[in-house]
Amino acid sequence: MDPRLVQLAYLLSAVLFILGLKGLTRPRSAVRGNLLGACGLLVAVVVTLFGAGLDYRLIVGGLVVGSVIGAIFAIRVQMTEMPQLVALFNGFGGAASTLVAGANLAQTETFGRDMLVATALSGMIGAVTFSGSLIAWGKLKEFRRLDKIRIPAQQIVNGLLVLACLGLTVAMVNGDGSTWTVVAYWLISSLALVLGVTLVVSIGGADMPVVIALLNSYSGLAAAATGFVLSNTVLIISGSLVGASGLLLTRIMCVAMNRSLFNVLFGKMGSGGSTLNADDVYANVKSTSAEEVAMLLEVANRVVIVPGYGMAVAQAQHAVSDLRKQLVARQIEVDFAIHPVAGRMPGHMNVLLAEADVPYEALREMDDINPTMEQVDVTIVLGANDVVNPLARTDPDSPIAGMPIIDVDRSRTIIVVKRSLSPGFAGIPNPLFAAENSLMLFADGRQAIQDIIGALDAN
Amino acid sequence: MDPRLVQLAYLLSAVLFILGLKGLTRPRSAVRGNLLGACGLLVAVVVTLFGAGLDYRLIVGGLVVGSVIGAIFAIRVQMTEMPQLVALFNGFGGAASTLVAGANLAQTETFGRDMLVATALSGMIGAVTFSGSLIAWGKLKEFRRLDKIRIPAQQIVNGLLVLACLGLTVAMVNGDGSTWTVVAYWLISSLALVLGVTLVVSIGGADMPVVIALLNSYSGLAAAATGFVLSNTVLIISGSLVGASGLLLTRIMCVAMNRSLFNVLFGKMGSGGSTLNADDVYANVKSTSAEEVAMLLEVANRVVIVPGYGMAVAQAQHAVSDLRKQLVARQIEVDFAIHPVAGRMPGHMNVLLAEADVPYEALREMDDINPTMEQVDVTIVLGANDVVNPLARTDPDSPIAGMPIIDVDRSRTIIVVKRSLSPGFAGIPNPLFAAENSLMLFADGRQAIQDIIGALDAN
Amino acid sequence: MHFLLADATVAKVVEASGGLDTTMLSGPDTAMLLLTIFVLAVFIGVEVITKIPPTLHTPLMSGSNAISGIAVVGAVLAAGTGDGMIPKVLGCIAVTLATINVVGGFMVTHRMLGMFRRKD
Amino acid sequence: MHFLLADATVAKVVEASGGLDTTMLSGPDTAMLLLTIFVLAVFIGVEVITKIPPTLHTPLMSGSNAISGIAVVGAVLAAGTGDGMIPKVLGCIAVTLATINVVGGFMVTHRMLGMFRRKD
Ligand SMILES: NC(=O)c1ccc[n+]([C@@H]2O[C@H](COP(=O)([O-])OP(=O)(O)OC[C@H]3O[C@@H](n4cnc5c(N)ncnc54)[C@H](OP(=O)(O)O)[C@@H]3O)[C@@H](O)[C@H]2O)c1
Ligand SMILES: NC(=O)c1ccc[n+]([C@@H]2O[C@H](COP(=O)([O-])OP(=O)(O)OC[C@H]3O[C@@H](n4cnc5c(N)ncnc54)[C@H](OP(=O)(O)O)[C@@H]3O)[C@@H](O)[C@H]2O)c1
Repeated sequence: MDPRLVQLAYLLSAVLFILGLKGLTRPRSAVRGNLLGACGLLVAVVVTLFGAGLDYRLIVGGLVVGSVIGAIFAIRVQMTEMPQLVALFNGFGGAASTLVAGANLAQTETFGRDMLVATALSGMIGAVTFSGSLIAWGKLKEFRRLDKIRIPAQQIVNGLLVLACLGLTVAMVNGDGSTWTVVAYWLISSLALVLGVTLVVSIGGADMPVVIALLNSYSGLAAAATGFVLSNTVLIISGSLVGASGLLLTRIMCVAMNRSLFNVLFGKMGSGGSTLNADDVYANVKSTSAEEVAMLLEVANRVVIVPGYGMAVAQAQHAVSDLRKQLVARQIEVDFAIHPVAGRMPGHMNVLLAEADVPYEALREMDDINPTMEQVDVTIVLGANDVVNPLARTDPDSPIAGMPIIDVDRSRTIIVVKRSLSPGFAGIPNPLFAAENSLMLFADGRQAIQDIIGALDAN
Repeated sequence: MDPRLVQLAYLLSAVLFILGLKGLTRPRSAVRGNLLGACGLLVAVVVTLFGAGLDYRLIVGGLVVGSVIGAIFAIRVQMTEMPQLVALFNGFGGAASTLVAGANLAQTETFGRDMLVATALSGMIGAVTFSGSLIAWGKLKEFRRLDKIRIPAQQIVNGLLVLACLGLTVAMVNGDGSTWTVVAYWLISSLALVLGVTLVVSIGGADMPVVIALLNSYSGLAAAATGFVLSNTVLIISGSLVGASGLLLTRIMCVAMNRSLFNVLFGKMGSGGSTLNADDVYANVKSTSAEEVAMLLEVANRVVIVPGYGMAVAQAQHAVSDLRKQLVARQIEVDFAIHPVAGRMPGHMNVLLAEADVPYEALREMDDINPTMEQVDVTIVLGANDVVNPLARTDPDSPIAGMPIIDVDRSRTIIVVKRSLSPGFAGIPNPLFAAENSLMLFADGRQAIQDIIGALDAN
Repeated sequence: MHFLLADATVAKVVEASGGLDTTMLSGPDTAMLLLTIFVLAVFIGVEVITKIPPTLHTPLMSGSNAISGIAVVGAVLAAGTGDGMIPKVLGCIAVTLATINVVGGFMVTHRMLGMFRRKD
Repeated sequence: MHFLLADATVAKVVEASGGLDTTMLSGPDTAMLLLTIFVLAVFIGVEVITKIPPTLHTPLMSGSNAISGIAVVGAVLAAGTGDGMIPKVLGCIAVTLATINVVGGFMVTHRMLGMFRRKD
């Protein structure tokens, strides 16, 4: 095939990726956007297959096996397990970049300096992405062993590993002899594998979404570096799109939690604000029953439901969608208030509720619904905790100080559905539970909502 | 200087252009954005000057003369003459692209095909931009002679010229011998000069803003083509930014007028809707005096001013700003309703009113103010006509049918300030002037507003 | 003489092929052009992605993750043209891993977005 | 042997220098890279400019008009390195015209934006 045609096809593929991302800017065009992106990838792969005289046996094997495995994952996964899946896929992408750069190095004799730098970067970033993503996956799967791993003098170890990688890169670029280059490359990649583990293993499980977005960005950068190695424009363009996307998501999450990225990666949470004693805070907690809640709901005009991580754990999205339908049938206005970092991924609640057929208009963003909370008769807090903790507003010493929250405490009556008084991710007590207008409904999220529906039906 | 450094500097310059345009997305950062763009250009020029062993005499001469002339234009121009100035500058930019491609051709012996195509395009687009812009400038300066020029069988002439240019390009790319190449190049450029004239000369004066935006886009494309000729990335990037900007502005104007670009460039206006007879429409026009208007204003709570092209002609922006201050001092709420194509450039009214110190908040967009027009006590239509013509809504045969308008006819009382009952650009009568709640104040715009202020002071 | 880089070619030649001296031409070399492409693509990424509403952030995460599987292009070349066992095997593993990323990523995003659409 | 374009170099050599055959390498040539840059820049232009509010459309028009004077870079090269009278004179005229465009364009935009700022 004419090399210019190949280049044009790569350009087309890059344009398709861009249009695909543009499609994701509106729910209406999102499905088409995703398909455009997939077409872009198809074009790039097909053109590459026909572009040169290749040995197809291994390729086709890899493509078929990969497709089958990928499809099985995609069909089987539960929506609550999306973060894990993204982490896993991400790691595979990173590993592929490392392997490609390594394979290229193994059979090339002369290298320019630019190229060697790009190769080293590709190996390093790809390997960090791979091992880091696997650890993140494990953490989200709640493998207990991982949480027990403690790296002594963690910051120093990380620093030394980074320095070693960079030093080896310099030595690799300036060295001569292709054996040394190859050895240095795999050394760098191995050290980077270790680095991925030491970086991620001591970050708290609830911060994994931030880590995953960051690793997503890395996997893009690794692909871009591989693009520099192969002088391949489509790798560079799509890699940098992914790099930008991951970084922006990371930033959005950090802003929504009012924490710096540095604090997420290296900080400890819950150190401040320990002066508050849970027993004192919870002295006046009132508990309630599903029947009482049903009675309150029946006479309400406007109800707001605030879902949180607990809704995902309890898989309560379908139940809560049914509850909404019941209430809407009784002419009650029902909205969902979605905090940007509720749950364990950005947009996590939206995906779950969309799965359960809640219409798009009923999902309202925090900034949009907060000014109207005073006119709400009943707020149901379903497995959310930190994102409704008024300490963020009132206690400047608390670890979540300054984090924007959903102002449920301003509504007339608050029903908090959770299993116990145990804290959320931030590990601090929540004065909301003891507020005068709060009632606790202690139960598993799904069960609680089903009981409320039952009680409504009974009346 | 190391060629890589030059390339990096060009990249920096391109980034500065992008950041500059990003700055223009908010009034707050717009000044800085413009300065960033200027810095980008400075970086590119300085790096080019130091990049190679150049003969500086001619360059410095050109730079100094050009800067002085440019500065004089920029300082002297009146804000009402912006469209003309942009047209003129635009033409110069296009001419420069043609000359550069020509100069490069004159001293290069061997050329690739890509390069020849780029050279021909650069010459052609640059020349069209040059002559088209000069004609647009002349039309806006209202040189009568230009309006008299009629091209017989205009569409065919244009078509033939385009075909000739393309044919010559093919011949030039495939020909051999550098003399023929050079001759062909200048032939193409000369034909393109003629094409620029025949394209623009028969377009109506009021459509010149669309033409200027389109030519602005062309001048960017010409620069980009020159960039391909010189393998210069900064020319390509900034050229395509300008190309996109011009095209988008063209589109915005066409949408706001509810006309296609084709109709603007080749269509005749005012052909439809000729059934309406001005005398019938204007049978019941009531006229008023400045004193009466002042009395109406004194008792109003909410006043809206709708400026149009007449405000620019009358230079009435300062007077109207004074009127607003007077009314605001009397606790009357005063807003300006800005139609997207009022005047003769997109954003024309905003610039004039900003010059006259009207605060940003008082300038409201059409879609924003239309739903509230029913609560307006007095609307002053100042030199606007087509943009407030209710026929756009009611008469599907009128040439402005479907164009969104400012719904002044829904306000309680309407004062229309203009010199006569003569029509606006679209050439059709305006039933608004004869509406029951309309009063005409026949006078020059500035004089009328000053009289109203005088009458207000007298009371 | 050319006073400018007068052709769309770059005169730096692989050292392996003999080190031809062509310093008279000094247009942008490929590495700088690729860097320019990288920077522009980052700008596009930032502009487009800041427009994506929070509702679609999870699909964005899995969708852009799928795009990062573009490394499959490099993997195909490695697996198909490698001479020697090592590059081929590395390439083949890379193809498999990258394909999982791509196919799985796009499919799961599609599934997720299907849920959003149902109510439109 | 390289199984991929293994260096940031392009092996197409100016015909004038002798027509070296290097078909074993087939990375992207400069023209294709420049085309890619063009397409990406158009995307950036569209994304950024659709965000500019109507109030700022006149400054946008004059500001982007000033940017199109970037042809001054080419003009400087032509005026400074041309051999023979014609290229030099053409270059010099081009420098003058493009400089008017640039300096006048940025200055008038600055003046206009100054009017907007006063009230902030
Ligand atoms: N979304 C993101 O992108 C993201 C990223 C990084 C960090 N984070 C962090 O994650 C947290 C999210 O806040 P959040 O309010 O959604 O969650 P949260 O503060 O972690 O609280 C979740 C609550 O759900 C309850 N729960 C767990 N399983 C339940 C079940 N089966 N039924 C009912 N309740 C159950 C738990 O209480 P019981 O055990 O008493 O039931 C817990 O208090 C924030 O601190 C945020 O900073 C989120
Ligand atoms: N802004 C853009 O970007 C743009 C682009 C392309 C086309 N256009 C077209 O331009 C038109 C703009 O509408 P418009 O309502 O602003 O203007 P218009 O419809 O052209 O009407 C202007 C009115 O101002 C009056 N006028 C002129 N000089 C005056 C003076 N010294 N004092 C008082 N009044 C004076 C004229 O009436 P008298 O002669 O009776 O005084 C005339 O009716 C639309 O048709 C639009 O499609 C605009």
